[in-house]
Amino acid sequence: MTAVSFQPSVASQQEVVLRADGLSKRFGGLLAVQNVTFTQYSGEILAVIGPNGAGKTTLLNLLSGVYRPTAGRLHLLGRDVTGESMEARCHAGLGRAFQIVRPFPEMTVHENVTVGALFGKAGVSLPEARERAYDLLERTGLAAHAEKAAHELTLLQDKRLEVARALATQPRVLLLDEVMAGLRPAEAQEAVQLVRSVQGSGVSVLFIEHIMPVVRDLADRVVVMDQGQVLAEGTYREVTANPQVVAAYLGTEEGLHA
Amino acid sequence: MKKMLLTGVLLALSGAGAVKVGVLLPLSGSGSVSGQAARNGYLLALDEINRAGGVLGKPLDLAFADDGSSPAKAVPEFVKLVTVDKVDFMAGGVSSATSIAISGPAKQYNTFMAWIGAAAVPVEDAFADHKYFFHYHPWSYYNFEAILDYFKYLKRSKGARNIAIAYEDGPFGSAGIDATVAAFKKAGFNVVMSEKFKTGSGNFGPLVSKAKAARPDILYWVGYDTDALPLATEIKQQNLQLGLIYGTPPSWPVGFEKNKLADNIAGLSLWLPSSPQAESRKFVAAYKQKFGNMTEEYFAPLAYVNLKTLAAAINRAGSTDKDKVAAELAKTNTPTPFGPLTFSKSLKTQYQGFKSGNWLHFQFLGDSRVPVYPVKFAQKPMVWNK
Amino acid sequence: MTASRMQGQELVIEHLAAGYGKVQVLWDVGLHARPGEFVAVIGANGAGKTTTLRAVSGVVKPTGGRILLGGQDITRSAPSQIVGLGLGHVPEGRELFPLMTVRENLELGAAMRAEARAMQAQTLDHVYTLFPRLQERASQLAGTLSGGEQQMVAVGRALMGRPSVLVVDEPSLGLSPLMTQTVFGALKAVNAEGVTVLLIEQNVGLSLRLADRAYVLENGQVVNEGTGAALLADPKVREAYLAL
Amino acid sequence: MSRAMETSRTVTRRPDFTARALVPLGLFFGLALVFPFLPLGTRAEYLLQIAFFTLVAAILALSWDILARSGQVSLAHAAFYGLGAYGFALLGKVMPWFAAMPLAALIAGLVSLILGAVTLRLSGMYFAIATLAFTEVVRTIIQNLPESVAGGANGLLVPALLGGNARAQYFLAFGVLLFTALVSLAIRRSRLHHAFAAIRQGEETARVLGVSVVRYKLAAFFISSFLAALGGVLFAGKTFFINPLETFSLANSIAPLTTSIFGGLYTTLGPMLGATVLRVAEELLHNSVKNGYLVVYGLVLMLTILWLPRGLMGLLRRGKHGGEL
Amino acid sequence: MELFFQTLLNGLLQSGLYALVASGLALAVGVVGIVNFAHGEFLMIGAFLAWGASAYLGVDPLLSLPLVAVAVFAVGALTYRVSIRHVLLAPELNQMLLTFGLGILLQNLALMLLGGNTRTVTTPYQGSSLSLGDLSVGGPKMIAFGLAVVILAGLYAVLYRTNLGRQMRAVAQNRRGSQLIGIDVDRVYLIAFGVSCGLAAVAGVLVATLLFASPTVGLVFALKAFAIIVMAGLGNLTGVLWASVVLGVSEALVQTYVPGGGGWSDAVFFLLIFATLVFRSFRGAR
Repeated sequence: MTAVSFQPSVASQQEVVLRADGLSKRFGGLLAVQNVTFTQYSGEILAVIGPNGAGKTTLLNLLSGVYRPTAGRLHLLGRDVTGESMEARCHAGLGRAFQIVRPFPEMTVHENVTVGALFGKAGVSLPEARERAYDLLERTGLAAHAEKAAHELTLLQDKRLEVARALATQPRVLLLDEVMAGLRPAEAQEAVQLVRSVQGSGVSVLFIEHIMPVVRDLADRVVVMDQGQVLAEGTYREVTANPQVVAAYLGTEEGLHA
Repeated sequence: MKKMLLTGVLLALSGAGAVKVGVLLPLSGSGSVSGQAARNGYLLALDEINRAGGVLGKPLDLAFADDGSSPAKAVPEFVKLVTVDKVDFMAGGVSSATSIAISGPAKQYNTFMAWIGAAAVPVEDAFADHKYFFHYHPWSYYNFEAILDYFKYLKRSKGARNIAIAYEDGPFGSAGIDATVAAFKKAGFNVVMSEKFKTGSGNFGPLVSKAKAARPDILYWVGYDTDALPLATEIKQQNLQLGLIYGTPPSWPVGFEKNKLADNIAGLSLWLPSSPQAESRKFVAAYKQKFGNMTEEYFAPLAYVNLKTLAAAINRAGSTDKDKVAAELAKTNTPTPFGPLTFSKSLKTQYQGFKSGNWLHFQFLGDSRVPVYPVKFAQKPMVWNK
Repeated sequence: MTASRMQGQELVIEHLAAGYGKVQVLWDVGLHARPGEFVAVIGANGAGKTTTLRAVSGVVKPTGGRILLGGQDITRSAPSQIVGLGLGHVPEGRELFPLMTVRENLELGAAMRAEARAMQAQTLDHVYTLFPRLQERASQLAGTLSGGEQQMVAVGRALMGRPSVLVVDEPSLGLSPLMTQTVFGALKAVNAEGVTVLLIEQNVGLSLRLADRAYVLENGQVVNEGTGAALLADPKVREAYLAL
Repeated sequence: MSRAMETSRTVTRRPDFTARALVPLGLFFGLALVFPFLPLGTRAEYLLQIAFFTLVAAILALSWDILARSGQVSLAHAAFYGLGAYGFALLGKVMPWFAAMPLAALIAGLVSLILGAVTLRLSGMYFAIATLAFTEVVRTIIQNLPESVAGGANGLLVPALLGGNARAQYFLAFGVLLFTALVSLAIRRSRLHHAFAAIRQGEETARVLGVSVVRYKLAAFFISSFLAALGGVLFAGKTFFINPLETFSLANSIAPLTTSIFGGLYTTLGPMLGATVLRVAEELLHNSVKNGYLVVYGLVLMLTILWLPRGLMGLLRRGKHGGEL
Repeated sequence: MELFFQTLLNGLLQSGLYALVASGLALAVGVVGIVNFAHGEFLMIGAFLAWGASAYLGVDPLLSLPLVAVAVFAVGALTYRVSIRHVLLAPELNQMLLTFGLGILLQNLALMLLGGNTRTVTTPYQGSSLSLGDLSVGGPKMIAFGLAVVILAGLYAVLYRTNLGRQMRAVAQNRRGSQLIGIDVDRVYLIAFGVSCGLAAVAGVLVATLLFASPTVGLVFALKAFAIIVMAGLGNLTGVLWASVVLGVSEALVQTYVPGGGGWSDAVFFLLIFATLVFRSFRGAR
């Protein structure tokens, strides 16, 4: 595994794959995401962290097109995709895996991945998609389970499937929503390897994660969110040294001087 | 020898040689009330025919089948009677839609049909070129002729001028409604209202309000049994002043005559149990004896007449040859509970039995239906409320 | 509580295993809270804190281990029975009845236990003393309240059942520091009256300072235990949170 | 990936489709094809009529199932069936049947696109009620058109299909069912199958994976209603007569739904088997029970939902997933 | 003008009955989360029971009403136990189809046992009417409307004033929250479903007095009730009241003022539903 760790100076010369410009999302009276701006470079693994309720999942939904932002723009590979549908973003090169795995339960594992391969990029024929799905199953360690019904998989296998299916759409950027959630430490390590290999194949990864060791091991850069806003940005060491971040996580002492 | 004996026994058991009549009726589904009544009429006739020696010297054989009031069921059942049961003649038929659906196979097998119901004009079209189609029930235009005749009488005797029409929006109520309105106008009536309603919805408030504004002498209502009480109730409640409420549902609600709201409502029937004719009284007595109760559905005596006349024609023809039987049936001239029956041409078919003159107009008076027109059959004077 | 002091009960959890479908969340959780004790459970997201509480209330059916409330085995009991035995739950996400008034929400908290119903008026007064804001908002719909006020309603609703054991799930979530202070103050007051409190909190500093004792949960297992002060000083706890 | 490594890294790449899976279907059609020639004695002609209506019921059920595969549980099947019947009744007077038949189906297909477009965002109960309401609206419009146009409430006489020759009609229905089944199989082997299944099992996930939901939902509507309308043509051409009340009745929407569920949803053979079994059962019952024999339909539906979630097909192929026909 | 007011009155009176049928349906949807396609059949059972009591025992439908309501409540509760309960967690499609099957079953059982005849009930007050100036109101309609209002008011009183009612609303608004404060959710479901069926039966009794009893009598009202709850928003009880009035009155207006209106009133009705649904689905787009 070549360590693909980018220094900011290096990164700036890289191609920008994803740029959020002042993204905001309001639900009724609640401003769930507030003026979020960040940039992701090609080949980079970017982590979004923050305490519960910080607005991370809403941000991911804005990126993948589940929600339209109340304000702000989103550029994917230089193209403004702010108003575009989920499927259009997929065709433009954005993949996503969900926190709560969502396999198509009545399909086999192989068929699940075939769907991604078939519709993710235009002009893929069904036989090609099936071949690509088999390739991906081998790459993600699911080869032995190809013909199982998706609901028969274990949780770790489900997560692999989720990633394999997203990869099948041939994304340039892959959004991962807490894929480690619910995994045991050993399993999480396997999942980390999987994400590394994804990066190795030239895909930029943006992920949300709660398990800090995973963030430390994977992320090239970290964006910390709190109360809907970006609190800090930088390498893992930089953000964890930030007193504001520590306060957001461990709690301040204000609450006690009662 | 043994073999011959066996064959003989089998022949006797299978009733070979006995004349077989197939009866297709709606014993279930929307037409089942009429269908069940007709079935009783057939059973009564069968008893009498066989007691009198059967047909061509053998007991007559009936094969019933249920058309479920649906064309998709009627077609196979018809074909089954003709090809499996190998009936010599077909009788029955109530609904127009099922009758049209079987017109195809009927022509294909060249089936002899002595048909009791199906009054809609498309049926006449469908069977116009069928050689062996005997239609007992008057076509719908005859029904209307009878109604018009009665209304003209009301115009002469009661000064009725304004008619309001309420008809259900299905095929039963809407059939030829434009022609109806035109005919009323031609006869010198004012059609002050002509309103559709949805049968079974029971929502007559707006319709009656509208009628009230139109001030009719007669409310002419074409709908189903489900609409009878809601309409009568609404008229009473909104205090709509009418000379007469006149309705023509295929059947009336069970026990409607006992409801005070039914009082004075008039209707049309080919027959009533209280009919004074000798044939009718005979029928009523026989029916009561066999079934222990009485029916007010005219399909019972109609079915009875249907089978009796068919059996008589076969006996006169001396064989089951269709042409001979048809010739004999066409010559029928016999008294029935509906009055004398003869066959003559209708607009499009050769053998039409009852026509406009056979209809009776009755009123609900004191717990029963009482004939009030034609005057010669009237048992009580009619009640006119204006 | 003021009217008649509540007798706190003991809560014991032994070798608890539980999960959702094919996701096993709890592998082996063992902890206890003595009558009247204030116990905190800390741990990263996904460690199994909320699931532990749900298993206690009977909403999640354990796959192994057992739970004792005041010595009685409630591992397989229905949620309504467990509430009847004296458990109060302030759930994650508050789970209020948004189209009912604050007062109705509170009263419903007392509705399911005869002894709580009998004392409804006094308890309500008490809750209003703890959270004067709720009295002001008594006839407002719960769904229209701010997050902090909703949290107060959730705590108040649980108290209305006059619980002997109160389990509280992340009460500071989404609250301003001032609100957090109010809510935690109320919890401390309730505990001071004798109610056993089991608190789950992401705000480690706050909860450890408040609690008599605390447990650290990691991947569905208890990995550490001690007094709040001891754990607060423990570098391992810091590590678990920020993986420094 | 140590644990994954333990399992084999390569996989036997199986074809999507094996000829073996076609055997039961082949049997069904083989039997249906020789049926009119079987020595059934005196009952032959009667059974042929039953068989005709069974084929029509199978066409309706299978076409309904094709729409259901995309997650759209419709109560508007009667509308498209009825539009086919009415289209044929009107067009059949001015052109030969083989032109009127596809044209009537095409009209129904186009109308379905309108319904499909406005109900795109509805699901479940809302979708069901909207499609039911649509059927009522279509019925009322046809009923209230001037009598000279569509016969009004009275209904219309329909030109006889193939001169009323029962055997010819049977083979026409056979042909249409075969066509419907081939369409269903073609869908199974195409990207449509994957799109439909993905939309049904998770619409949002499908979109994230790039499935153009709008396009495929509309495609399902068009194909389904086109085929349903062919069924309507067959029915009308057989019974010579249609009226709005019966043609657009709710029962005509519910029957294909019940049949498919009973036979086995999302399969080609299931709805056809369901139609055969139910139709035969109905025929046996309605001669003994008369009123209310449809009790069986209600019972079958309830028991299937509670005990037999995959219908008859579930009984035939226990424990097999995916790749079903 | 008189015609106009009479029309409004007609529509209003009709809407009382609609509201009664729809409230029961909304209760099942709101609390239990089940769309009961057999709702009309419970109405039919109520109508037949009232007819039976009247025809065989000579009991006035209004007197037998409480008993009928209780009986059908029991039938509903039993139905919940043996069938509905098992599909609570199943996909919505399965729930829909199960109740669909139940509806077909009940309707055809009635056909089998009682035949397709229309039965009518005779009461002394059937023809009575009340005059308000130029307007007139039918006695039974007035009674039915009054009863509908009383029963709906009673339903609201139960929901808002009693412990059980609060539990129902609580379950409707937040199932998990209800569990956590000790509400026995399964019991509340059973009662709510039973009450829903009981309300349908009460409407059925009134329908029997006003109109008739027949195996298919439920269909007309059930379809309208579906339309109403869909218009009101699933499970929204207050919305049911205004939706009933809007639909009842607009129906009456169409019937009175549109030429051939009786034929179009249903189309207008369903067009309204259709438009509401479609409009809402597009407005709800994120």
